[in-house]
Amino acid sequence: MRVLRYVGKRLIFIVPQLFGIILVSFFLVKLIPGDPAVLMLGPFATEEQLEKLRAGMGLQGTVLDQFWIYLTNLVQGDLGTSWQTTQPVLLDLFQRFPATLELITLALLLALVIGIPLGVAAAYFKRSIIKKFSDYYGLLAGALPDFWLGLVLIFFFYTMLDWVPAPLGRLDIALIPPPTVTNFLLIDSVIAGDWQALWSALGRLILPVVTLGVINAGPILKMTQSTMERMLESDFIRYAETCGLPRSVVIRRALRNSLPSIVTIISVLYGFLIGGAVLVEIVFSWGGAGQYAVQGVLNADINPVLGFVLFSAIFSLVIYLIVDLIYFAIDPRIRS
Amino acid sequence: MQSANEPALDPGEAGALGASAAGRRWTRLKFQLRFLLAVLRARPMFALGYFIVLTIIILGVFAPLIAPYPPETANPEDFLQLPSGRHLLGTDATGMDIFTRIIYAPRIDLTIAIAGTVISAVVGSLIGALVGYYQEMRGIRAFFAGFVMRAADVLQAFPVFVFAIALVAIFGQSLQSIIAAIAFVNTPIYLRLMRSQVLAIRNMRYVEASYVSGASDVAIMLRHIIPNSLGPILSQLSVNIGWSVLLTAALSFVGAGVVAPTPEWGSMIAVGFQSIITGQWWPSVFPGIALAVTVFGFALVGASVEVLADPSRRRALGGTLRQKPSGAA
Amino acid sequence: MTKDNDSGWLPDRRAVLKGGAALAGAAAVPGALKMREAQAASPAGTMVIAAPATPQSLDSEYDVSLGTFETVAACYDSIVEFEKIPDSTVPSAQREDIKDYPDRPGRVSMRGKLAESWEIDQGSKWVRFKLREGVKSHDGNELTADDVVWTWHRKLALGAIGGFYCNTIDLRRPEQVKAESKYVVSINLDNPNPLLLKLQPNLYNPIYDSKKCKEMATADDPWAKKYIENNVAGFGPYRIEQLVRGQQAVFKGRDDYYGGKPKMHTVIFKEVPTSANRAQLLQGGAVDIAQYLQPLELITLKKSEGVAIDTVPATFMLWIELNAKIPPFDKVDVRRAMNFAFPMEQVVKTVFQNIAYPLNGAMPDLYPGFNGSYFEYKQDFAKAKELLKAAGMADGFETTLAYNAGDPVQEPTAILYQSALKEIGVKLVLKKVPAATFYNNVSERKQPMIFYYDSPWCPDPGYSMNLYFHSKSFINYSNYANAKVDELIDGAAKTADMDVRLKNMDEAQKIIMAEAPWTFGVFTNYSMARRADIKGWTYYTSNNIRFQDFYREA
Amino acid sequence: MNPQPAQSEALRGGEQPVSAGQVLRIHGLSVSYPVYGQEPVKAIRDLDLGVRPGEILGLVGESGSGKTTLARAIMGLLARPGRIDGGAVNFDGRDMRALSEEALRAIRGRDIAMIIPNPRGELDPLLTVGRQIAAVARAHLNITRAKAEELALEMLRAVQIPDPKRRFNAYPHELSGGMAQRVVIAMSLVCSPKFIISDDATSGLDVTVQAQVLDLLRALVRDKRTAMMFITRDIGITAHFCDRVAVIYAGEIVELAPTGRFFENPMHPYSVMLLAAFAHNPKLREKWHKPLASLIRSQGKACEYATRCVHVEPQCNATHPELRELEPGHFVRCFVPVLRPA
Repeated sequence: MRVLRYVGKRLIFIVPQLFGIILVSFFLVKLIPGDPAVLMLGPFATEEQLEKLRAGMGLQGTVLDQFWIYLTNLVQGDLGTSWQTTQPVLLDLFQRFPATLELITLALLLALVIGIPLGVAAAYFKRSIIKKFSDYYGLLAGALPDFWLGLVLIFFFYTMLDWVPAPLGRLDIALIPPPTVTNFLLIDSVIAGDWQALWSALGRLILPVVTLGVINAGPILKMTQSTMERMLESDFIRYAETCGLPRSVVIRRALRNSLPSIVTIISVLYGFLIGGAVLVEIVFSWGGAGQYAVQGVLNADINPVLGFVLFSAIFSLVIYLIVDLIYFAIDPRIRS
Repeated sequence: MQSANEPALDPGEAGALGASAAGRRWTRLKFQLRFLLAVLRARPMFALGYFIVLTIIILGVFAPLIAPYPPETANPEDFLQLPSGRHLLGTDATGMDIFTRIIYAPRIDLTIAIAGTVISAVVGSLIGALVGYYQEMRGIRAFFAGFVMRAADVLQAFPVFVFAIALVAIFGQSLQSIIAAIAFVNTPIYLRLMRSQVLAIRNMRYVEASYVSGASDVAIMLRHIIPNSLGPILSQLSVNIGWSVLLTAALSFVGAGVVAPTPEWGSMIAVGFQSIITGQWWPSVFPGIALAVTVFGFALVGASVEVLADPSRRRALGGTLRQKPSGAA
Repeated sequence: MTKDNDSGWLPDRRAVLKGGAALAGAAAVPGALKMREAQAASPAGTMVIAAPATPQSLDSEYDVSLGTFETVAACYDSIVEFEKIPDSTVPSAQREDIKDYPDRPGRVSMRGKLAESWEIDQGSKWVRFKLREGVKSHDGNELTADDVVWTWHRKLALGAIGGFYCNTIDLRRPEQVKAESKYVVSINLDNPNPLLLKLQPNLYNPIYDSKKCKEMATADDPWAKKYIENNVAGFGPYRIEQLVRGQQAVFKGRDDYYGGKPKMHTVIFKEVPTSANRAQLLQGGAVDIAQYLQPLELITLKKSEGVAIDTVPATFMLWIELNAKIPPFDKVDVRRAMNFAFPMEQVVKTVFQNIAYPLNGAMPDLYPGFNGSYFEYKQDFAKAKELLKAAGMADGFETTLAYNAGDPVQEPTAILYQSALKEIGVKLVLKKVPAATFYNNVSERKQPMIFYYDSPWCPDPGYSMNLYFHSKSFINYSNYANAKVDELIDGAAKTADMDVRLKNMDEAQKIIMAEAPWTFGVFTNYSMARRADIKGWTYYTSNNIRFQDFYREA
Repeated sequence: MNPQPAQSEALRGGEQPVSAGQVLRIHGLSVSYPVYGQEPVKAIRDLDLGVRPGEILGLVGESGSGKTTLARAIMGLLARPGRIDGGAVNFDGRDMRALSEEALRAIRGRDIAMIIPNPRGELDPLLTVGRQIAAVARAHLNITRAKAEELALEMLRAVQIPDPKRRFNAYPHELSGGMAQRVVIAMSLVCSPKFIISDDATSGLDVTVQAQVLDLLRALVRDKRTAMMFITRDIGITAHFCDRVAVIYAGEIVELAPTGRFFENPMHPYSVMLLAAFAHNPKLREKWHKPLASLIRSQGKACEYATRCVHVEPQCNATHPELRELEPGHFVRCFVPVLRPA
């Protein structure tokens, strides 16, 4: 019950926030020069045809009218059509969002696997080589451009060593993708029992996941390290030490108390990466959501941009909600 | 904890050098220098950071004197040359010298990053200070402050990168619009930072005291609030400059940044990207290293500022430099 | 680096799976740890093509995007086609015989496709086609004269690209296209037109299955635009099995195609936007054909085993539009100066690796009537400066050159040009335009200078000159206007007398070359990059491939 | 002053700072904190102290006098960058300084327990108090989880927490300060340690609660004949609570005496000042208190207290005084002790 009230309180804020996001993004994207109608119909279109298309796309009247049209369509689940793919944006996003999510989820898992143990070790062994290493790692990971790291990895592991498949999207070109259920290739290929597709998808995930994982382990490492340091200095951990609790218990307690900060940084990274992974997506021809949005911006294709912003905002909000629930589960102080 | 560079805390030297103002200033300077050196010795990474940043800036400023070739002139005779004595880091597809272009690049990258970040810091801090100052009051100003915070929420909910590209697309592809885009996406960071600083400082007793004694809002802000919140802002600034360099490069990488053939690390990587698969790695690898080293340098400087601006951490670092051994008082 | 076909990769896979996910760092056994997928050769009847883009709209009335014409060529048939002859430079390749044959009807060497035979008026005022009987469309409808009539009526009604073609042959009224009987159709013009027959094989003139189209039409959309945009309704050898824009299109050969089922019964047309990636895929054997590769990649690939690269003379031309409506390009001297400053030799050598050669005329040099002797623009800065001075711009000026981000040769060419122009005091600002909106930028004609890469698809001098230089042409993107040139082109369009036409066009070329509405770039040739076992390639004047030509050598 | 006589060996008089029967014996312990580019700060210097089983030793001193450093040094938990320069810490026959970290861990909480102030901050906010007590028991007593929890519940009863079953599942933030303090006491006593260090343990509590907690603590300690070092800034508490009182100043014991004697005749000027401050006697305070001039240490060449002392004599500034036994069991580090006949 408490959980429901807790979640409900947060949900109340989501609607106005989403509205604000749609409002701002709509007017922002409207400012991007370029007439989608002209782009869609090509240079041979007559003015009459253009007018008709604009009307069909809800591009008539004042910007406010257009916004109203967009909103009414949105409520009906219609995000418009992309002139580039000539498909409904909703359909496009349903294909592309999972591609990005699959990538960044695995990348963040890798980042966690690198960042948390390293951060804990660096915080606990303050004078060790691990601490030095983590200090450098944290700074360097923040300094490396992810798209460049991707290129270098491609150069080494594909061009030179030929260990990994070509950086060309999510699946071997010659393979027929497993039937679409979730659009998460890993899941779909498991559902279909298509091990060849699963294998191919995994192989193609390695480099981009490593690229993003290695870089995003930086902030997670830093946050883990600093929070753990603070926790290890805290009174209750010192007291646990004076009580002679085993090292593993002490570390576990400190880590448990550090979890809220770590979860927060992960959620921030998660939200950021939906759009932030776009460069890596480009490098690996991933066909993800960020790429879709960037192409939209560059080509005055408004609906994909709006759809993407909306999707990622909703996604971020869902993530934050989950984070709140995690806090709720971890911390008894919030529960009461 | 008193700040470490207060000369009064160094009675031995201050006394020895006499009371003249110049002497005191000299003492203070000497003390600060020595403190800096001590800090740098204790944390050599900081020294590395300052060294990197200074080197990059010097290279950029004196690029015309250092660079062996013109930065934007194609030399088709020498295209895609491997690194050699003649071309230190090789040449790109149009035969431009990569070393030359790398040392010219900070001119653009740092200009954009520093200008964008400083603008965002100034604007963000000002708004943040106002919001923080008025938020807990009543009336229209508090309402407005709340509104600004909600607006910042909405802006920050945007995917940063897409937002930046959209801004560049709107304003057109020019230096100014890239700076504007970077300033825009960074502003909420400073807004929040400053606001939380102000909220903390505002409730301190000495500020309340000024308030009660009838000092004007402006005076309180100028005298107490802004000076006291500079440390975190400065530290954030340096880290942020590095981050903005990355963002600039990223914008160029997708084609929404600087215009070719302007030497800029990101666009150099983007151009070189084409040839990395056919084995010509140098046009994109070297600019990437330059970029990473620069951001690394700024991150180190940011870390040092963070430590130096925080009295307790500064003390931990520099130790009790202030506690000079001296004879019985 | 071994590019073996990894047939024994299954045991490896198990080994890797056992080794767990941490294999990125496992440097110990590099050979065994290949995560690459099996790049086994495609099955004999399957062909995989790496293309820069999948088709956008499939309606050739509106769309000119990459991939659309591969689709149109595979799924639709035209009424007639040019005869094929072996290419003179690459004997294994075929090409269209586009020469002028004064003694043949319509002066062309053609054969029937959907038509069995045809009759043409001496003066090219009318043509009558006898259609093949029993030809079935994708939807099983039989080809009749009505399909041809509907096709042309659609062009007239929609008035976009098809409208242009109607104009070109001066077809004005629907009743000019007439079903004489179930299998006989005629086109009757008011005036003689030399292009009446020559235009029929053009890819823009596919014949639609009118029955299906009428079924799909609605009151709002009487010409089935919606349907044709996403589906095919014609009589060609392939149908579309799948189209995921931005990813891939899959084509299947038709069993009931009147010409027999194509040998490549499955064609996968895959979008791979980066040319370097396409090259890599071809080299590894993952694809059979890689389209639009960069010169440097072609050179690299030539050394690869199992890859065949052939380059044949083609109609492709790369030039820069000098917008005559935007100063200072309204001045002929300035335009000429721009040409004298162009670093032709360097562009050909470094950007094109000598795969291209100078564009020394105003139309493809393969076409009848081409005259390359009017080209005088060898790089000469002194001359260029002199011309600028004459134009009153001795101090130079600043202007913008827009180029296509999607075409990797344009940026380096632009940079070389920029460096060269500095020599004559002209400051060139480069503007990178995303591939998707590039064509829009070209057609808007608002850029002072913009690259354009094109070829006229009808092997006729009059057609070609009209396209780019007639002041009323819709693709005269340089805004060039010269009354005399217009008159010469109009004259050539209204007569079937080839001698008069050639004379007219020669004079027009002379004027145009002197007035330089473009910065003349290069003929890029056409390079076909494919696996060595892929045979049957035919070069078309339209510079695209037709899947039905190919087969895999056992 | 009306010190209650404590039933302890110390009362017999003549107890030396360090002697054989003591469970904890600290001998010549020196601790310093290195400072960059300077002489290290000596936090504890050449300190001798011992506690007998069943004895409560009060350790009184102002902030920064080295009380907590001493406590942590005993447990081998000195915070960086502090280091032990010399001396011995002998606990129950074991040389604490020679033990490995793991061996120390086994002793902490098991044989030596510590009670620290700010009890709510001492407890892990994310775990129920019952589990935290049980965790200590399980860490040292090799018992099952169920058994440990049973023991924990028993301890909660022993520290007289009302409704212990419910409190067992309470989180620290749900407890009042006094209750949290009881929990901490329960936690430190759960393994029946031989020695307890209480570091300012009751300072955060209000007076009535403080009294209750102290009574409880004393009862429990007496019951099990546990030795205890009771560190406090509040000299008043020691009068009722401790068997002996040691006053620490600048890392040195300046006075050590049985509680009764100490309150009857404090001999060190600093002790007198502390008592004056405690007694709220303005006259005394004026007489004995001199404002703090400087914290600069004498480096062993003078009396550390000389700069603050109201009756300094030349030798105070020239020689470092030794701890002298001026009456049986009453040790003072002063050249000019305040003597009052017994």
